[in-house]
Order: sequence, then structure tokens, then C-alpha cells
Amino acid sequence: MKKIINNPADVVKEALQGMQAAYEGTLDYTPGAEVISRHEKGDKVAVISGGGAGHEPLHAGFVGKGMLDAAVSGNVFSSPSPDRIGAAIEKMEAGKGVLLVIKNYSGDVMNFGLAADLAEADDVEVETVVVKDDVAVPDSTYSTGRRGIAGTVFVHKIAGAKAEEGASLAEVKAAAEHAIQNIRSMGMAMSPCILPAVGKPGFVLAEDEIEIGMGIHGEPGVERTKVKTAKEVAEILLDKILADYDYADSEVAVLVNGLGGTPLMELYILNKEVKELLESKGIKIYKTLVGNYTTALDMTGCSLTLMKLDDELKRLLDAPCDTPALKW
Amino acid sequence: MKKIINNPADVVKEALQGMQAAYEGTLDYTPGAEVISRHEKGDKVAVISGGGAGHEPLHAGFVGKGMLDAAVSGNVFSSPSPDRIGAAIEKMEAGKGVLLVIKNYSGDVMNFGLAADLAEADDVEVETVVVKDDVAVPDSTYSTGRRGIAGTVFVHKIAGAKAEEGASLAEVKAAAEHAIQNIRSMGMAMSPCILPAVGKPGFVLAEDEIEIGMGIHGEPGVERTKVKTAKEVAEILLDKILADYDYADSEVAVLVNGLGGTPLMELYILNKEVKELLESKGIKIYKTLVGNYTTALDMTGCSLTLMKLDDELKRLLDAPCDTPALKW
Amino acid sequence: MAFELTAADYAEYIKKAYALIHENGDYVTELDLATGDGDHWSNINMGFEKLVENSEKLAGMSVSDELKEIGKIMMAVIGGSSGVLYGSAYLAAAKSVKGKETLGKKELCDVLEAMLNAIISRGQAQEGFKTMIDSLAPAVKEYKKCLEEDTDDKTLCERVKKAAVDGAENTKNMEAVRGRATYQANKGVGHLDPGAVTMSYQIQSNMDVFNV
Amino acid sequence: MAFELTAADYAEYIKKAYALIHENGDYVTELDLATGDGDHWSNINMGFEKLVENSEKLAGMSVSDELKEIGKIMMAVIGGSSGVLYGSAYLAAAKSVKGKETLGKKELCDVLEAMLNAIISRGQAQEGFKTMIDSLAPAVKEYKKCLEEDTDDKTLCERVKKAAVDGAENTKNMEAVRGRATYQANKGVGHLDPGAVTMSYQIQSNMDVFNV
Ligand SMILES: Nc1ncnc2c1ncn2[C@@H]1O[C@H](COP(=O)(O)OP(=O)(O)O)[C@@H](O)[C@H]1O
Ligand SMILES: Nc1ncnc2c1ncn2[C@@H]1O[C@H](COP(=O)(O)OP(=O)(O)O)[C@@H](O)[C@H]1O
Ligand SMILES: [Mg+2]
Ligand SMILES: [Mg+2]
Ligand SMILES: [Mg+2]
Ligand SMILES: [Mg+2]
Repeated sequence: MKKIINNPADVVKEALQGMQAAYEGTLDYTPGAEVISRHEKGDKVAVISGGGAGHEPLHAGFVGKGMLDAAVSGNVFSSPSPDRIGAAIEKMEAGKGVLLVIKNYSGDVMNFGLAADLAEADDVEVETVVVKDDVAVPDSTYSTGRRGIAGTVFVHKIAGAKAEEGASLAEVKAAAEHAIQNIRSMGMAMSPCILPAVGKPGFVLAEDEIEIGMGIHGEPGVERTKVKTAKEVAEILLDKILADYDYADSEVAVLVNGLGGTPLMELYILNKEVKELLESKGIKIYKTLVGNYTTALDMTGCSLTLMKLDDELKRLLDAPCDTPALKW
Repeated sequence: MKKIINNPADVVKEALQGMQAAYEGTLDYTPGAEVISRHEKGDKVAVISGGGAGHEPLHAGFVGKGMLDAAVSGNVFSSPSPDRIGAAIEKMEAGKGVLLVIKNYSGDVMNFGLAADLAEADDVEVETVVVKDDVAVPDSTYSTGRRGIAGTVFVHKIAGAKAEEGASLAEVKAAAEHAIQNIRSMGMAMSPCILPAVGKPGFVLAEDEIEIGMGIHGEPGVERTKVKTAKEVAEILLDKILADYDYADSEVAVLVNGLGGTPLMELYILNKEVKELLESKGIKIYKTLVGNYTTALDMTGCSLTLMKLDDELKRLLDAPCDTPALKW
Repeated sequence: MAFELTAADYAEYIKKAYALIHENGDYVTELDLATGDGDHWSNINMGFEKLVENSEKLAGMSVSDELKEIGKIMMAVIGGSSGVLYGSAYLAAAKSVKGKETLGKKELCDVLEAMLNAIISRGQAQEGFKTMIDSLAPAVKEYKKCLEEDTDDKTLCERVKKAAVDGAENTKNMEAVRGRATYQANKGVGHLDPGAVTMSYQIQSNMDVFNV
Repeated sequence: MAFELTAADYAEYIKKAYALIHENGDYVTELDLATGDGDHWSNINMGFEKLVENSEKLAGMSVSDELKEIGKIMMAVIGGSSGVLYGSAYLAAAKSVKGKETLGKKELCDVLEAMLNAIISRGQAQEGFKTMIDSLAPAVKEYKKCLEEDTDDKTLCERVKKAAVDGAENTKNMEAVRGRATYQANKGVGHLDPGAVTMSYQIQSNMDVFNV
């Protein structure tokens, strides 16, 4: 295993220390709780998210004006514990309530859920929303159901912008729910990632194979197939998204996301294909993000996310934000 | 070879198309010349750079307010031809002269040099500066000498800020030269990159080997060694930089740069070590950038860059910029 | 030893469980790589490592305080699904024997049952969902049966152990309904659930400590 | 053919050179991987491919216009170091035979010498720097010698060819002073310079076309 680390057990702590060092005076780091939070506490609803580490810049990279107030990190690919989440809540809640943005993984749902219960018991008003944008997985109320992946970035943006406007907790939650309803994503992986604590790949893909629909922790996808062209990849991902939700005649925000190991050049090529396909289908692109926003360590591959926009979502999407990974 | 591409011969063109599509209305793309330029032409010195593709976000990612006016792309790892560079000059020069920021590779020096000669022949005032920050290579006037690597980003920032202020060509050139004199970098690679047109790695590193000082096209470094801890890597890179230029008691801008395939998490861990080392040596950190700024496709590894600051460089570094890859 | 467990005995058990978990690292990781995200062993191993580090302190507490402390440590250190599940389980276990200095045969059964109920309620899963519950639930059932049948301690320990191990073994053919294994096309069928396996390691060690 | 080259002959030569370059892809790439960045073959192959695509057009021009057009195409298509070097070389070659419709034995020598001088001046390199110059320079020297000695055409072709090939071969033990091979710890010693090799392919093909 070749990684720029000291000790596999310390990667999360040291990465957050190193991140905070780069944003001295803007971001705070709470050791032990592994929380990155805004240096200034706002007089507003606190929007807090988090989850396993290894998806950088998600989550801490989206802490800042107009997005998250705090991000809580678990170990690599592992949900943070309720006390960590509690520490973030305690640090950033300003009497206006807290929205927890949770990605739909059993661990996250349980840990954030317990943290919310504990905070409520301490008279902090807490609401939760669960992001489940990954159309590779069938939606289900019976089983664990659909995962939350790169679309989470849009949810952070929308909820954060709404909170920054001074909206109430109910309004911020409603805006986040509204975003979630309009977001769908689909991914593809070309090579596995290596967990620092494990030291070897979690799965193997043959030299000419890719996996459509793979999750951001290497969860299996819907199909293994031969290497495809960028155009074919765009078609496959987009078709699956459009089959799941009606984007016809709408305006959308697009996120072409890299999983960490794929060069930006390839993501741009994919974006070219996505743009041409969307145009050919009469779907209007309002804004595009291309880059590594929700990664899986050094996995190669990508995901595509669409968010259908209305005037409210456009306004919140366009609102200024100032975070390490998103700024305008 | 697993890449999200259509045809190896089209990667540069399609990537720039896909990039431009993400910045519609802000950035223009000139087909054939493979130039990304600012949509608005400023009444000021034009700062233009470029070089081989494969180093994304360098160079096109730094086109925008406060940095470059245009970036010219060659093929992957290949210098752009004089006519491409000429197209960029023609597009962005506004009668105030043009500064070409060149990285010190034979190909770039020759192509940009010829383009400068041709533009001068057309009565466009052109000056050039050559970035040579890579301390892995001995400086030399006799031979090709020191390469230009990630420190180029700082040169773009400083020259761009100076030009944005309305400075003369001579002043912009002087600011760029001043930055270059104060910038040193040193890199390390852990695994090779794969050129789309070649389809296989350019060199091999054993499972437990890294190469100190490797260049951003896989040029050999100064030493192959066993895998090191993040702390050791920081020490090795920093020692080499500090041995080359006197940073004692100064304030510096730090760039912890990823080569493309290394997760952000690891770059942050490295930054923690760099910060602690600099502090222990009494070197003050004024600003830190951590991320993939000058890459080598999917190579894993990193580089460290220091720029020694004075009041002028601080002011120009802090000046606002608005580009795809750097914004404040 | 008679069936009267002190906090020190429980701390001793923690060490045994840690040893068994620790030495099966590759195997458990393989299982979580096949059905989940590969971190289950590293999560749970880290948790037990921390418990062992604290074993002197734990041994000095009352049993119910010890269980509560274990719950807190596990929740904080393990993270992920198993952290919150084990954390909830141990907190509930502490409550079920509140104020007790030691654990008798009956109290140990209460502890295990409280754990089971806490896990079920926190994770909204049931037996047959291919989780750690599938090792713990049959073990609790068998434990109760032994108490009803009033078997000797040795038999009880052997039967509970077997139930836990068989339960883990049975997850092989189950389809996952909760947790990451649900993402597998075949819902993890053909692989044991890593959480059930580490649960069975704990129950085995538990019974071994008491059965001496 | 007699030593009187038409634009069509030169276009024919381009095709031959392309074929030879094309079939040695792996070998040349290996060389540039060992001493440089691995793209030399793909650069130069792309350039010649483009020339071949344009060969009908090229064949219809005067020789000097043809050389100029080749220079422009090479500069635009190849990029990198070799693009600007070959571009400069062909533009200078065109100038050296300005207005000429065809090339005689003497003019071909002027063309090669003009190329050599252009490459030297653009790249600030000399013989012995482990570059394409080390194949072209000895070839030009030998060509001139043959003209002085007034050898027959066949001999001239063989000797020029040999000089070019030997020259490329000699780069093996040279230390690079210009170009990417300078970054190698041993300055590329032990490997042929890829640019010298592809230069020798061109000179070989050139001589083969004329020597029929
Ligand atoms: N809802 C649940 N109820 C009970 N057990 C669960 C549930 N979800 C997951 N588990 C157990 O947790 C184990 C996985 O734990 P671990 O790998 O540590 O967490 P994660 O799935 O977050 O990576 C599974 O093997 C399963 O036994
Ligand atoms: N300054 C120079 N003068 C003459 N030839 C040079 C010079 N620099 C490089 N070359 C030649 O160019 C070849 C490399 O070309 P190529 O790989 O296409 O360009 P790059 O080095 O930009 O990748 C070298 O093998 C060498 O023969
Ligand atoms: Mg996990
Ligand atoms: Mg090159
Ligand atoms: Mg797991
Ligand atoms: Mg080359």
C-alpha cells in the first residue's frame, strides 16, 4: 500500500488537522470529535452533516458561509459516533435549531438518529433529512434502500443557502427535502480504492471491465461490463437517471463528479458528452460542476448527478458560498 | 487502459470543450488552437500561459479574473505549437502587450519563443518569463536545467493580479520574475501515469517504492526509496527546498499539490506535517493551498512548493481571483 | 469458576474476545469486503483494543457501571453501524442489571437479551435479516431454554456457544435486508455476515470464560 | 530514377517515411519512455499521418511550396519539441530552394543542410547533445563529402543512409544536454535518442526513394 500517511489509525485525525491548518481563522477543528466547523457561529439554523471519511472534499470541504456549519467525520467509510455528532451540534447550534443532513446508510442513519434523540433530550430542536439519490439501488421502505452519494453536495448547498437567509428550521428542512426530491445520481467505477486500515483493494475489476452503479464505498453496482467510451458512459448513467425521475423540459444543475483517482481531463470529456445528450433531449443546463466533490479515496470512476430546478432552487443554488471546495 | 475517453487522439479537444461547457459565458474555447480564454477581453496586459495537456487544472483552470487571460494546450505532455500560441495572443492582446508564462521545458521554450518572435514581427509587444521551480534538477545555464512545476500556479496568480491592477508589461514581467525568484518546489511520485495515446505506464515503481524528485511527466527524480511516512516525505521535500533557497525567518505561501491520483485526505495529512516542520523552523505560513493544482494525469504522489513573500507578493497573492480552480 | 461473574471476570472476557477477533482479521475483513465495505474487522478490533487498554479501570467498577462504560467506549471508538449498535446494546445491558456488583447465571441471560432488544430497536432489523442479530438471537433463545431446563453450567455454555456459531453460519444463505450487504445483487447470499461472525466470537469467548 | 526529385517524389518519400515510423511505434515509444516522456513516436507519427493525408495536395505543388506546407503542417500537428524543430527545419528548407520546381542532387543537400542549421539555431543544441542533430549532422557531412568526391548516386545514398543510422546509433553512449533526457540521472546513457532514431528513419526513406 502506497499512501502519504503516517499510521493508518491516525489518517482521519491528521487529515482534518492538516485541513484546518490550511484554513486557519476560518475553520475550527475539534479533536476527538473530528469536527470541522465554521469559526464564526451564525445566529441561524445550524446545518450539520458528516459521515465516514474517505470522500473528501465531502464533508468538511463544504463547511463555510452558505453551506454547512459543521461536518463530523467518522473513520474511513464508517459513520461517526453519536457523541461526535453531538459535539458538532453543541458547538454550532445557536438556539434556532439544527438540521442534520444524513446520507442513507444504515450506520449514518442510526448514529445521526441517536445523536438527534440525545440532542432533543437536551432541548435542542433537531430535524433530519436523508439523502438517497443513487438510482443504482431500488428505492424501498422495507429494506435499507437507496444510498446517498454525490447529490449530497447539492443538498448541502441548498440547505446552507436557506439557513443563511435566516429561514426557520422547518423552512430549511423543507428546502433540503425539496432538493432531495429533485436530485438523482448514478455512478460508475473503473478500479477499486484501498482503505488505509485494510491495505488492499476491496474488489477486483478486470483490466477491461468497469462496474456501472457501484457505490462510493465499493458497494456493488448493477452491471459489470467492458470498458466503454465516454459517450457510452454518459448515455448509460443519464438513461438510468432519466428513467427514474422526470426531467423532461426542465432546467437542471449538473454535477459530473470524480471518485478521486480519475483525472479532471476525463471528467471534462464526460461533461462534454453529458451536455450534448441533455441538449439533444431538450433538458436545459442551468449550472454545471465538474470535479472531485464526493470521492472514494483513490477509486477511479465517476458519477453523474442532476438536480431539477425551480425558481427557489435556482436562487438558493446561486446564493454565495465560501467553502474550501465550493465558492461563488 | 481504463479511461473515460472516446478516442485517445481527441482527448485534449474534447476535454476543453467539456470544460468550456461548464463555464459558458465566462470562458471561451477556440477549436483547433485549443485555447481557453476569458470571455471578456481586458484593457490591460494579457497574461497567457500553456503547455502540454494532462496537468489539469493547469493551465486552463487558471484562466479568469486576476489570473490568466488565456491558456494554450498542446497534446498530452506536449508543448503547443507556435500557431496555437499565436491564436491565443491574437485573441487576448489589447494593445498593452502580452506576458507569456513558460515552464522550462525545451519544447515549451522553443514553441513559446517562436510564437513570441512571430507576434513581435506583427508588432505585438511580447515578453516571456520562464518558471523553473523544481529543485530536484540542478539549475544550469548550459543544459536544459530546472523544470517548471506546480510553482507555476503562484506565478500565474502574481502576474495575473499585477496585470489586473493595470500595470505595464514591464511591471507585470518584473512581478512574475520576482515571484519566480522566490518559488521553489520539490515532488515525489508513487505510481506512474498512463498517457491516453500510449496506453501503458511510462515507468514502473515497485510495490514498496517511491521516487523522490520525479517530474510531472514522469521524468526521473533524484532517488528511488522505500515507501516513507507522511512526516518523512515532508522532511525530504522541505529539506531539499530549504537547502536550495533561503527561507529563514520569512513568511511563505505553501502549496501542497497532488499529482492527480492521490486522495485529498493524504494531501491534508502531508500539509499537517509541512506545517509542523515549517513552524519548528520558524518559517511563518501566510497562506496554504492544498489540492490538485498541477497534476500528471493519474499519477499518484505530490509536490511541495514554497513562495517567499514580501509586501508586494502578499498583496498580489491576496488580490481577488475568479477562475475554475482558484477563487477568492 | 461458579456462575458468579465479577467485573474483573468480564474484563478478562473482553481480553479473550479481543484475542479471538484480532487473530481472525483477514477472515472477517474478507467477509465485509464480500458483503459490505471491508471495515468491520478494523472497526470492531479497534473498539476491543480500546477496551483492553481500559481493562484495569473496567475491572475496578461494578458490573453495571462496567457495562455502561464499555457501551460508551464502543460507541465512541467503533463508529459505523456496529459502534452504535454495540453501544446501544451495552447501555441497555447496564440498565438491565442496574446496581448489580456481579452477574449470576440469570443476570447474564438478561444482559444478552437486553443487548438483543436494543440492537433490534436501534437497527430496525429482525432475525433473518443477515445481521449480527442472527448470532445473538439464537444464543439468547438457547440460553433461556437451558435456564428452563436447568442444565448444568457446562452444558449451558456449550449449547449457547453452538447456537451463536450456528446462527452466524446460517447467515450464509440469508438475503440481507439491512446494512450494506443489501446492495449486493444476490443480497450477500453465499457469504457469512461479518457482524454475525464477530458476534459469535464474542459469545464464544464469553461462554469460555465462564465455563472453567 | 535520376536525381531529379519532383514534388510527387517527395510526397512519395513522405509515405515511405510514415510507413517506417509507423511500424516502429513500440520501439520508439520505449526509447522516449526511457529517456523522455514517451510521446515522441505518437507526436511524429501523428504529424506524418497528417502529411500522408495531404499527400495529393502536396504532390501538386512546387517543391519549395511543398516543403513550406510540410513545415506548417508539422509545426501545427506534432507540437512538442520535435514539432517546432521540424517545422523550423522545413520552413528553412523551403527558403533554401525558393522558387525551385524540383530538387537535384545538390539541392537535396542544401535542403538537408538548411534543416540542420534551423534545428541547431531553434534548439540551441549542437552535435553530441544526444538529439536528432546527431543523426542529421553526420548525414549532411557525408552527403557533402560524396558531392565533393562526386560518387555515383547509389553510393551517395548508401553512405548518407549509413551516416544517419550510425549517428543515431552513436547517441546511445552520449549524455543528453538538451531535452528531457537531461533529467535522467545518467543523462540517458545506454539508450538511443528517440528523435535521432526517427530522424534516421526519415533519412533512410529519403535515400531509398531516390536510390531506385
Ligand atoms: N440495521 C442493522 N441491524 C443490525 N445489525 C446491523 C444492521 N446494519 C448492519 N448491521 C451489522 O453491522 C455489520 C457491519 O458493521 P460495520 O462494517 O462495522 O459497519 P458499516 O456497515 O457501517 O461499515 C453487518 O455485518 C451487520 O451484522
Ligand atoms: N533543443 C533540442 N535540439 C534538438 N533536438 C531536440 C532538442 N530538444 C529535444 N530534441 C529532440 O526531440 C526529441 C523529443 O521529441 P518529443 O518527444 O516529440 O518532444 P518532447 O521532448 O517535448 O516530448 C528528442 O529525442 C531529441 O531528439
Ligand atoms: Mg463502514
Ligand atoms: Mg512531450
Ligand atoms: Mg463495514
Ligand atoms: Mg517526448
